[in-house]
Amino acid sequence: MPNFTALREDFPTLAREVRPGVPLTYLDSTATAQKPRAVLEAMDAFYRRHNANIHRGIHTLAEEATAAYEGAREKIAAFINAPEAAQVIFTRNTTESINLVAYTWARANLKAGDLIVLTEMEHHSNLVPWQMLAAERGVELAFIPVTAEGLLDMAAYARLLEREPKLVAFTHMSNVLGTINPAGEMIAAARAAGAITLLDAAQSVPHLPVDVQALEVDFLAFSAHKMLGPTGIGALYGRRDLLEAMPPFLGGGDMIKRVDLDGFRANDLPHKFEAGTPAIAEAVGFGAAVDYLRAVGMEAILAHEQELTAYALERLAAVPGVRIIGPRAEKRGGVIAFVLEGVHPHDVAQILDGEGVAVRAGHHCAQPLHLCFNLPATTRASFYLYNTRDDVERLVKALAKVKEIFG
Amino acid sequence: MPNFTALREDFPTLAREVRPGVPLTYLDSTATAQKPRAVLEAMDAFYRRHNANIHRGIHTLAEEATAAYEGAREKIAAFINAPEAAQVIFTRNTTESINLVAYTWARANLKAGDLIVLTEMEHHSNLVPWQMLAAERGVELAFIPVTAEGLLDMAAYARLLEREPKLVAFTHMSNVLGTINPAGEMIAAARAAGAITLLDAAQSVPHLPVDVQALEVDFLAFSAHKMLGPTGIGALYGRRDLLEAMPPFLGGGDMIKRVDLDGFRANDLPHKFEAGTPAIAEAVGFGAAVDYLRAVGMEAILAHEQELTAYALERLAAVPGVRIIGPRAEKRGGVIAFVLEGVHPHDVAQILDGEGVAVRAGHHCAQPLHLCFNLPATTRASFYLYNTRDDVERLVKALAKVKEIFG
Amino acid sequence: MDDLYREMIVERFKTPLFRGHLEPHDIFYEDDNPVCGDHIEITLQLDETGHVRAAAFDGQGCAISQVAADLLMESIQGKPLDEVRALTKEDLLELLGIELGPTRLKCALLSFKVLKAGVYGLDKTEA
Amino acid sequence: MDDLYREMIVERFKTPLFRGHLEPHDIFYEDDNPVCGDHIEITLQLDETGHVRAAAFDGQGCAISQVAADLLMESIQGKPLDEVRALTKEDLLELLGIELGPTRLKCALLSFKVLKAGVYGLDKTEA
Ligand SMILES: Cc1ncc(COP(=O)(O)O)c(C=O)c1O
Ligand SMILES: Cc1ncc(COP(=O)(O)O)c(C=O)c1O
Repeated sequence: MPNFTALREDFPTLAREVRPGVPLTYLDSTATAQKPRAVLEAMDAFYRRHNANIHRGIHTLAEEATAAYEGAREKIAAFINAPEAAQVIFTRNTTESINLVAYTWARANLKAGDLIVLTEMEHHSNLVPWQMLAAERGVELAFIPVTAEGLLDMAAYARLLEREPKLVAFTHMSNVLGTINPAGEMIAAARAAGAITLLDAAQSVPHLPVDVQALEVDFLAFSAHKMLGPTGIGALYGRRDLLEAMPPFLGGGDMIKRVDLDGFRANDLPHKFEAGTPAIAEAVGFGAAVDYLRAVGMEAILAHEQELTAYALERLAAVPGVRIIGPRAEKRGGVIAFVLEGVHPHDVAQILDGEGVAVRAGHHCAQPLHLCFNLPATTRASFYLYNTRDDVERLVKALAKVKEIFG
Repeated sequence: MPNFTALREDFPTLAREVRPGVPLTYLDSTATAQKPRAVLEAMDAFYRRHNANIHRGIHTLAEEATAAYEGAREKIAAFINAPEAAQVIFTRNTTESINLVAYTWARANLKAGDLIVLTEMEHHSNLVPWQMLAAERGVELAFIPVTAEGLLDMAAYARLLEREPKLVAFTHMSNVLGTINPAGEMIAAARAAGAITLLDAAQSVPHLPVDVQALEVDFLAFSAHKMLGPTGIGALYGRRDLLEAMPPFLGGGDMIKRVDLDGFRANDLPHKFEAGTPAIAEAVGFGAAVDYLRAVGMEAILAHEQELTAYALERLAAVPGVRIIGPRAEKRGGVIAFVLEGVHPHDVAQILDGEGVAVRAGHHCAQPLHLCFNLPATTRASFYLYNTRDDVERLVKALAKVKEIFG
Repeated sequence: MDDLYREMIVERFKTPLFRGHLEPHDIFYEDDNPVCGDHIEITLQLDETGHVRAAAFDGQGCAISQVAADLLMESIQGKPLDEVRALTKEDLLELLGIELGPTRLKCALLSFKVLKAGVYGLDKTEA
Repeated sequence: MDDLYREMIVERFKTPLFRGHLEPHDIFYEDDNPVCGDHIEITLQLDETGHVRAAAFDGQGCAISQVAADLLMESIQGKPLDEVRALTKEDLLELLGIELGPTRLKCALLSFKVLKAGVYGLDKTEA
């Protein structure tokens, strides 16, 4: 088992004081993760030594930059066990990855009346692109309901599959409930019903082992910034035959093989979907983040977070007036959304911040889910590999302060 | 006049040796610029102290990160003299900025038979998105021809305007010929003809003063990485009324005001066009790059580059067998594309690299322009504020070596 | 934090002075901040000379949004409408007397937005 | 650099040994690298036993692409087609005897791609 307390030293931000005398307790990794020195140094070294535009460059820096960029792609492909690096497309973030599929695969393959199955627990990123498509094309959206415990209603899912949806797109792990959905099972069922599958892995790839071949998923979307990497880069994994058949998304440099005034011929994968100068240094940082996570081990990270979550659920449940939403510990990752009776989540978050405890308050880009639970907002604490029981204690202590103030 | 030789010290890469004993002569800034320490340090400091996701965060880091991100937008807006920061949308690069307009404004406003005027000197980024639109919608594309000298044929442009195009989109400065097009004049003429205008400012914003209000341009696209900033971020400036009337582009978090399962309401500018977690640290770096450029002064940078270009044109013209394409010094920025008789540009670039001189060889993402000049490829040397006459001398000396080898 | 949740604010949140719904009223407006579910409605009664005779707010949300509304209602009692229209964000923030980050600023200013819409809306019906 | 443009390469570029177009021929194929305009065509003559009797390339482009083609044609003279089909990229790079970055690799391998397409194309017409 890695020493999770010791690895805190690798994260400069965690050593900071929010204000003089008040150390930071960072419980907002679901929004974005802190970065280890190794990631920052990889990007800095890239800019200081190898910075150049990639592809087709003959000079030394251009070749080094290309090798660094494509090397990062290979690392990321290996991390999710993609058959080939060319099946990993670099995007800005999970959101762009999903929109890419909506603009290309979906617009080329879906027509009015076709059904897309989503869930009630989707992040807006895996909801709004499909709403836009529905409004434009008359595609129908249907939603797997969320139970009171915060799980997907599998019987309802089975009934939806009988309607032969063309696409089933859902989150691997909810960024509010923490629920880890049974992705393998759900994908197999979707495939059996003839549907293409897209997994929003923004919260799973950072926190648990994800193997696209074992899952047999068609598309998988995730973001570097949630997995110790930089902002400005994310990835879309796709099945090769689907990616090859899809029309290109953005047009421009690098995504073409040949252009004349009359038209163009699209490039091979993955370049076909990477128009213009990509996030080169960010890819290097993304690769370094994956190296870091691999070295610690995803199984170990998951175990650490689940242990911590179980502990936190227990400690929070003991605070009078706290109501936690989402399933019991075994079914969730390190995300805990809750409400404190009589105090608005904004006020909770603000007072916690006064104690150095960084949490989110709001609908966490999952407004429909909050509507299901009839809550306009929740306060959310979330964990990553660098969090410890001390952080949980500081959260509980700060909540006592909230109760004291609001008495 | 700033001391351009002294400011080389600010750029760590410029001090590097390509291989032992061979210092780097970087003449590829048109592809991407080197970064000053101030930019790298701004991003590093952000990650080490303030890293958090932005918008709607209540905790200290989230508020600091939001202020840093929005502060960068203000700097960039001021740099191009945009009336309001909200008119500057962050994108990945120039290419995405142009595609954004093609997917939203153009698809909402253009129909089969409508005319778009481009030029023969466009970068693929300002060509392929319109070809995709043409193929999808039956919009027609027409091209302002390039003269043998490498200038736009203004008489032909006037004739094209008589056909009442809906959009005129062109590059402010060619990345091959170096030609600085008379943008103000061309935009005024387009407006008089009732067309919307888009300026590809990928090469102009980095190298000369650009004022969107003076130009009265409707859309302006540029990339941070070409102006001392990081990869992974670019910008689109747009006229407020146009941006407001445009449908959103990517759907997801942050670009919405309210979402339920049935639909969403788009957010205000600029957030409407920024779905998902944006390139936050990159925005901070972009802001620092703009600070650096302002401190040196864009007038001074332009003067320095034009002086250097005039010198280089003279020195290169004296090398037997060199043929330079593009206009005379007064009409161009710091880009010189050439061919050397009897030696393929790839071989030229490769031998120059052996001497530490980094140039590009190929069609520089402007294949149609190369077809006009009946050249499959050229070698391109390009300058930025940190280049000096010494760099030109090293280029000329390395070309002598090429001739020696190919005898 | 202690700054933000000064006793006054928490007290005022627990026992607001101008919470309610005036019936009849001359001005009504409501709006919300969908992000956090804050909701504010205001009702105003005017006298013959166009002064605010009575003002009340109702709604739910965080302490900042509710207390800001309460303080705002207090501050306009007896004021001529012109003066209410001339109120600035800064006036409201001064009433609160605390420093706010951008997210909380939206909470604080919700009642201000609602009041402004209300008093300018009246203009329209008058015209 | 000096490595890359060893005398042999430049000499061979200037005076190729297998440049030409065979007429008649049993195999013909051509392709190009649009990025840099390199173009290669090859023509092969076979004997009755399916061995390469004569091979020639034509085209234009950078020294690396042209010399690679020339060396490749040389190397297959007299070889049975099966052996030509079994050629690997590594074989060609060994002939060149230089280290290449990814961009130049494409130049070097153009003739290899053309040759492979040609000899496998023949299969199709036979079948
Ligand atoms: C004139 C011009 N337009 C567009 C681009 C594309 O820029 P980016 O690759 O940053 O999207 C470039 C850069 O190569 C350029 O020079
Ligand atoms: C489940 C889920 N999906 C999608 C996203 C969107 O990620 P990004 O903002 O990086 O595009 C998030 C992040 O907030 C998330 O938690």
